[in-house]
Amino acid sequence: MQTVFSIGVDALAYGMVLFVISIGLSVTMGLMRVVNLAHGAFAMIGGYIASYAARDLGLAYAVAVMLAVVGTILIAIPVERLLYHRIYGQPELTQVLMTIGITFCVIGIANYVFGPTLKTIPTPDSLREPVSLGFRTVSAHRLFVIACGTAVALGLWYFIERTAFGVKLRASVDNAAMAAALGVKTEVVYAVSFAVAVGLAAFGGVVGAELLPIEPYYALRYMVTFLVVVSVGGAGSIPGALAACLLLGAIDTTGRYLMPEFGEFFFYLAVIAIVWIFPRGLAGRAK
Amino acid sequence: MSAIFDVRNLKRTFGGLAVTNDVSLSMAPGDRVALIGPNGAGKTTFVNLVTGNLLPNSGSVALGGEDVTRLGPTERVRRGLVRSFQVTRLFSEMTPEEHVALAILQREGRTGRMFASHRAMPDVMDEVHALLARLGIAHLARHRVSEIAYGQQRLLELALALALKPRVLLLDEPAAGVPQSDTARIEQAIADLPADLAVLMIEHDMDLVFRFARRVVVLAAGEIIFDGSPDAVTKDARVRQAYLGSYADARSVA
Amino acid sequence: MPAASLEISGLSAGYGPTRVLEDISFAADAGRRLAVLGRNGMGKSTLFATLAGQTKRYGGAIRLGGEAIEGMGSSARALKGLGYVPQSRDVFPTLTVEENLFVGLKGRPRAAIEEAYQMFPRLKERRRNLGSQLSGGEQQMLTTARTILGQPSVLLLDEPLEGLAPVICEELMAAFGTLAAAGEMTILLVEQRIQSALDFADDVIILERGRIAWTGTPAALSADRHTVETLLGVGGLH
Amino acid sequence: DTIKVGVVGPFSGPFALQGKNFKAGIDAYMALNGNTVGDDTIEVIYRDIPTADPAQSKALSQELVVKEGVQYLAGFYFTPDAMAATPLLEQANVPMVVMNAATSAIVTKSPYVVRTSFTTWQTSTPIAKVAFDGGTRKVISVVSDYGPGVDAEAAFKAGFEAAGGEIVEAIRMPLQTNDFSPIMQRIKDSGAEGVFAFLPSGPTTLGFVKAFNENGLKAGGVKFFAPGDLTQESDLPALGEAALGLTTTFHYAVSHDSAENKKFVEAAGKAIGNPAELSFPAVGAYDGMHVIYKMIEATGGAQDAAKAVEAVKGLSWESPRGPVTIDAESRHITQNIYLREVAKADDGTYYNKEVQTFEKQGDPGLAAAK
Amino acid sequence: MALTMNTGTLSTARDRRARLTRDAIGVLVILAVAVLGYLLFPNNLALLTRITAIALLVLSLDLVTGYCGVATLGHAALFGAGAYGAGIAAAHFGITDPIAMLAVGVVAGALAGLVSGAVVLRAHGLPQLVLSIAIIHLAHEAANKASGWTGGSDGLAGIMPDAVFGLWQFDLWGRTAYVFGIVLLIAAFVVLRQIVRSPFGMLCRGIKQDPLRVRAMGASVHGTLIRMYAISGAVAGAGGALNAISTQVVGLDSLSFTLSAEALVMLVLGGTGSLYGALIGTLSFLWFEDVVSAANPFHWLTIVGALLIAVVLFAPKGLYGSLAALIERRGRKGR
Ligand SMILES: Nc1ncnc2c1ncn2[C@@H]1O[C@H](COP(=O)(O)OP(=O)(O)OP(=O)(O)O)[C@@H](O)[C@H]1O
Ligand SMILES: Nc1ncnc2c1ncn2[C@@H]1O[C@H](COP(=O)(O)OP(=O)(O)OP(=O)(O)O)[C@@H](O)[C@H]1O
Ligand SMILES: [Mg+2]
Ligand SMILES: [Mg+2]
Repeated sequence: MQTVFSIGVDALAYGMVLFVISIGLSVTMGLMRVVNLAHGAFAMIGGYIASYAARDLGLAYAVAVMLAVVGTILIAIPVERLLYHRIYGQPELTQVLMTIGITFCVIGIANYVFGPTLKTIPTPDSLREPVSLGFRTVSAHRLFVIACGTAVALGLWYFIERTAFGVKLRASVDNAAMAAALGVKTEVVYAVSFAVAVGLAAFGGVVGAELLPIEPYYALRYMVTFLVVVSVGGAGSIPGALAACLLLGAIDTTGRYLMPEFGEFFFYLAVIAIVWIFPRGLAGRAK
Repeated sequence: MSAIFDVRNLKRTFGGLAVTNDVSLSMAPGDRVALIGPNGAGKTTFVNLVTGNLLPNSGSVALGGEDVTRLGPTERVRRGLVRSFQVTRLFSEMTPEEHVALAILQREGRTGRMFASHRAMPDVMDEVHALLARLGIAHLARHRVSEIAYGQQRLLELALALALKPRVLLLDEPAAGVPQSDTARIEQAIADLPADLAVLMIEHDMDLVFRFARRVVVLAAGEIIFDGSPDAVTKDARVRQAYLGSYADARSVA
Repeated sequence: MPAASLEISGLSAGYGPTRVLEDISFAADAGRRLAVLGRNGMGKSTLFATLAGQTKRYGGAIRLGGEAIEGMGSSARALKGLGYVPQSRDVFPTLTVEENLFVGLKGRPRAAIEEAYQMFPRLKERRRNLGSQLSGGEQQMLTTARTILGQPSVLLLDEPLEGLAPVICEELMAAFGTLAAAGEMTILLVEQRIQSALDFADDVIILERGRIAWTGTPAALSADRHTVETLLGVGGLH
Repeated sequence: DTIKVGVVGPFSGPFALQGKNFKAGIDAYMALNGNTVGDDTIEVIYRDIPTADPAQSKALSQELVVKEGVQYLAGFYFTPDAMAATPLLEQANVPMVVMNAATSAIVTKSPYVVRTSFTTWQTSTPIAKVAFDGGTRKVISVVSDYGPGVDAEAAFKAGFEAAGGEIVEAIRMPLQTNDFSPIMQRIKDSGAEGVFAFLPSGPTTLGFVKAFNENGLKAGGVKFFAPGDLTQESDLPALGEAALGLTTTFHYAVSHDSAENKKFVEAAGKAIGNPAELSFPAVGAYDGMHVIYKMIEATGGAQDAAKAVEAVKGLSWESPRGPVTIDAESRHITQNIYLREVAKADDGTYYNKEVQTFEKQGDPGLAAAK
Repeated sequence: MALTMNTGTLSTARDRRARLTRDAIGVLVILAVAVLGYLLFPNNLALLTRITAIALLVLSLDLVTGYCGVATLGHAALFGAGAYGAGIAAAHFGITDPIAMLAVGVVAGALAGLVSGAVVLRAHGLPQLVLSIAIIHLAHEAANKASGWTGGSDGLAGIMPDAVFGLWQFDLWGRTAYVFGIVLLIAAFVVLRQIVRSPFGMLCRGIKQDPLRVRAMGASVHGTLIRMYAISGAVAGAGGALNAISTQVVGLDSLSFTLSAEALVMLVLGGTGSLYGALIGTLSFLWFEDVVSAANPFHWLTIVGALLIAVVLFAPKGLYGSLAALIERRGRKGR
């Protein structure tokens, strides 16, 4: 029984890490309809900034996180203006080509500037202490991530479903020309949404760095993981993404506990089973 | 004559709302039926249920005496039940010629062929061009559909349905978006159809409806409220109030 | 916003390399009702799309209430008071009816959505449905209502009656008439049913292969059998 | 004349760090020993294979031989890449010097293969003895599920069971594992006193070691044994505190205390740019170059693979890692294996501190395969 | 009526001639490029053969993605099936005749195509992409586990193909392999040209654009796509077999996500929905990669990334697609 609880805690924590890192991709892919394979690249940029701020400059963790989010957005804005701007509404495969290209470039630059080694983001002592749950201990950092995930999920859901901006965003995505003809400044809407998505990516990259450490190849290494959880959830749906992350996190964790040698099989068979039952993803937005 | 098309007690709800509520309708070969009714009455839904694109909650559909309720849409098409779409659904990157050729080849079970080209099949090409000419779009045969005006796309939509040589033809607003000058072509094309074909047409253009129909069925809020002759329908108070408005007056006078 | 005038001079436009409109010039004074007629594929929709800023413009000027707008983007034109109801019924499929209408508000208070429901009670019944789930006619209602909510000073209607029940058509045309008569909007209308268009309009222009082939009043057009036959391909008007 | 050496390795992609070390080792050797042998100038040509890709390896090797006209093939970080190129050697009359790939069988694929790195068997066997001698009797083995992992598991098992210990469980986990908590739970539940681990160097190592600490295994007294890939120097800054006290066996530590090594570390550190990135593939490459220079000397620059290989059989020299010999029969390197412990230096950095030496270790893997 | 019939027959005859000429030109161009490659890079035939094998994979991907609109990042599963099929036949069953190995590869690829088609076609869009990713990972993992058959991560070695027709031995320079590959590629090209233009191919293009419409014409979407998937598998399998025969080793990379993704990148680079696009995409990507990675083995990835971005910016329909559009536009203006 204790083991079951223990696995449950691990599963929840892992699922939340996945959620925090990939939810930004759900925004770009589901709402802006851009297959943004460079999502991991932005998460990685965030990680590098945080690492530099906290480790090399010795700034506080919270400040480093802020800097990472803001810095990544600042880097992303010209990229959006120059490159992403051109692929909105283009066929998905064209977007794949462009965003893979961006990823390659970011990897190359990171490798050149920071070298190929792992970069850590020192966490404050308070997050490093183990916290006792009675039947076991977990690191405070895991609890912190769970809290972050919950906060992000709620905030983002409100932003998209309940605010005027959210409505305009979804309208622009459905039909940019028509939205513009109704007076929606689609360019601004897109730029802001992109900034939000990239900010989330950076935040996720920093917060999740304990499990997915920052190194140049990060941008590609976890691309598939992000793509899978977002799509299984149903791109663009916050509850869907949350459900997918928790479910896949749980399956992955249990699979690895029960039969580590078949861990991959477990995970991907589960993915096939889920998509088989929900061909549009757990909460696919109607097209 | 026995019914070639027989729908019984069809029912479908969307989240509690009964969009099609216990609708029964049958047609004999040669019937020309107009299905009219207010917007959102459930006409398109009815067509979707009949063709198998939507599943009914209950009720049955029979074609030429055979129960097809359990069959998928493609099976029904192969049995001669063909529809056109209210909003054109065409292959935007293909030409009208290819569209019609594909329909003809499909009708003849030749789409499985891998080592031939439809352009090398004179019989197919002749039929394609004859049909396009009949609808007045032969000059566009090799243009991409995305480049031709909406009204012409509507004509192609009709051509596709005709190319399948149906036994029962369901037309969902075939003239919507077609200019008055070209509605004549549509009317003519429908008039030229084989006499033993049963045609059901949904249309809001009453001039067209009354020139076409020998029987009018009125659907309102998911139920059939009238089924009878074109003359009788203009006199029906419910239909006038719910749907026809002053058109009924104009028509009665005329 | 009170009605504004619309002047167009020397406009030519098209899609990428394909030129569709050539040298179009006309004017609609504030509060006037103008019908744009023409056969299939003659460029009526392209004209409206060009006015709304959605095609490629090669030359010419567009003035809205005296102000040149041809250099502006689509949304800027809308905010200047240009309302556009396209032929293809571009509802936002993943938004609910109410959200669709919300987008059209252009910053007016949310409560104004009720105006749309008054115009089309049917929409109120379906307010929580997604745009993609509406029937054809309901989509048409939604597109029209959405644009009118923004209180445009010039309204472009591309076949607004398509797919609507006869009763609704009557009510709608009457409503447009009232709006124009009250000086609230200048209305440009494309309509396939020529008689309805003529009953409604103050002036008529006819397009032929992307050029203006005829201008005049409805009465003059009704009297001109030859023009009706050659340019509109219809045997006569009743 | 110019003699060309073609080096195949991962110079971009996820293993770029290891490729960088190849280059650093080669550059260091040429900086210290000049780029000429006799009248011949040595030119190194690099070809990139980011991840294991035997077909590409074969194509590139062929290109190097046929088009670039290289007289020596070298490098090879991954076993399949090395294996794929071996069929070329005889026909092309070219020796291959393997600078990393660590599966025992490679040297048997062609008589023209010489290896200057190590095998997983070679580095994993001594740790079994260390574990047993330290009083651990029950060990759980946890390895990544791919060739080297399986080798490591087999080597440890053979050594540990021969000594009289018991492997309570052997877990193979997917290469792509991000969260090791469930594995740690397994280790806990197995009741083992110690864990033997093998993972490819890089991000997973970090996750594994952190999970080991965070899940209370270290605090709970579970012993940790691994070959040195797990604590390679370039990962230590990231591992930091978490790695402190981990014991591993390996053929080379950057901290190795010898004049030869000081010289090497200085030169290689300069070549790589950031000395913290220096790690074991560099020494494999450095010694590989030594072997190639000797071969060129022996053949006088002529292309004669048989003679070249013959010349280095039994060759002994003082490597930065300590005394080494090319075994005449297997053509694999015989070397010292060191037991090391991760320690903190005075300047706050972490390093592998050598605490025990197992001298003149051959490759037990070849014997086991027979 | 009689008039239209006449013009119909006339135009079909003219069409046919035009088509045949165009196909002949296509084959000649491939042949010319192949000969040119042989003459210009006689020392680099291994690379050219590899390009040929990958070109078959990309062609096969084009069949499902470009012509049927099926999004997949798992197409290497079909390629790998062909490679392992041919490799295992040679290494474990002594089937070392290259033609027989090729046949085994084709069949294995077609079977793999059927299986992955059955799974992938369950969903659309992103979920479909995810299914394909799951397939390639499962296949990769299975091959890794079955190391007794596949050699696991060490790769499957010991493949020694006989001489082709007992006449041409596979040599160090890779001449035989190259010629073998080019002949295979041209054969595949000719067959595929027929298929994509046939009624069947037209149906597939229709499905890509609007499956609902196709159903309304009475055609079976699923059945058609499955068939195309099997054909695609056969072509990819041939590519895999060619790879196994020419390199005499099969690695797990031939069943990898990376290879699948690269194939997709090459296809989009060249332009989807056209066989020429697939060929041009493969050739230019691999050639460019080879040149830049030889010039700078350490930072070439950045340059490739920049190339991809540039293509999207300046040739959004892919290299061939954009070229074709340009020519069409020129032609129109001229008219
Ligand atoms: N998937 C759905 N979910 C919820 N409601 C739906 C759905 N599909 C259709 N409806 C509703 O069912 C009603 C009937 O729609 P239908 O399209 O059949 O009308 P119609 O009679 O064809 O109208 P029109 O003449 O305007 O085309 C509409 O009110 C529509 O909103
Ligand atoms: N997206 C497009 N790309 C290229 N050409 C187009 C495009 N849309 C329309 N056209 C062409 O522009 C011309 C005018 O089309 P338009 O839609 O403006 O006609 P219309 O007068 O509105 O016709 P309808 O009465 O059928 O709606 C047509 O010849 C059409 O082929
Ligand atoms: Mg309808
Ligand atoms: Mg129009």
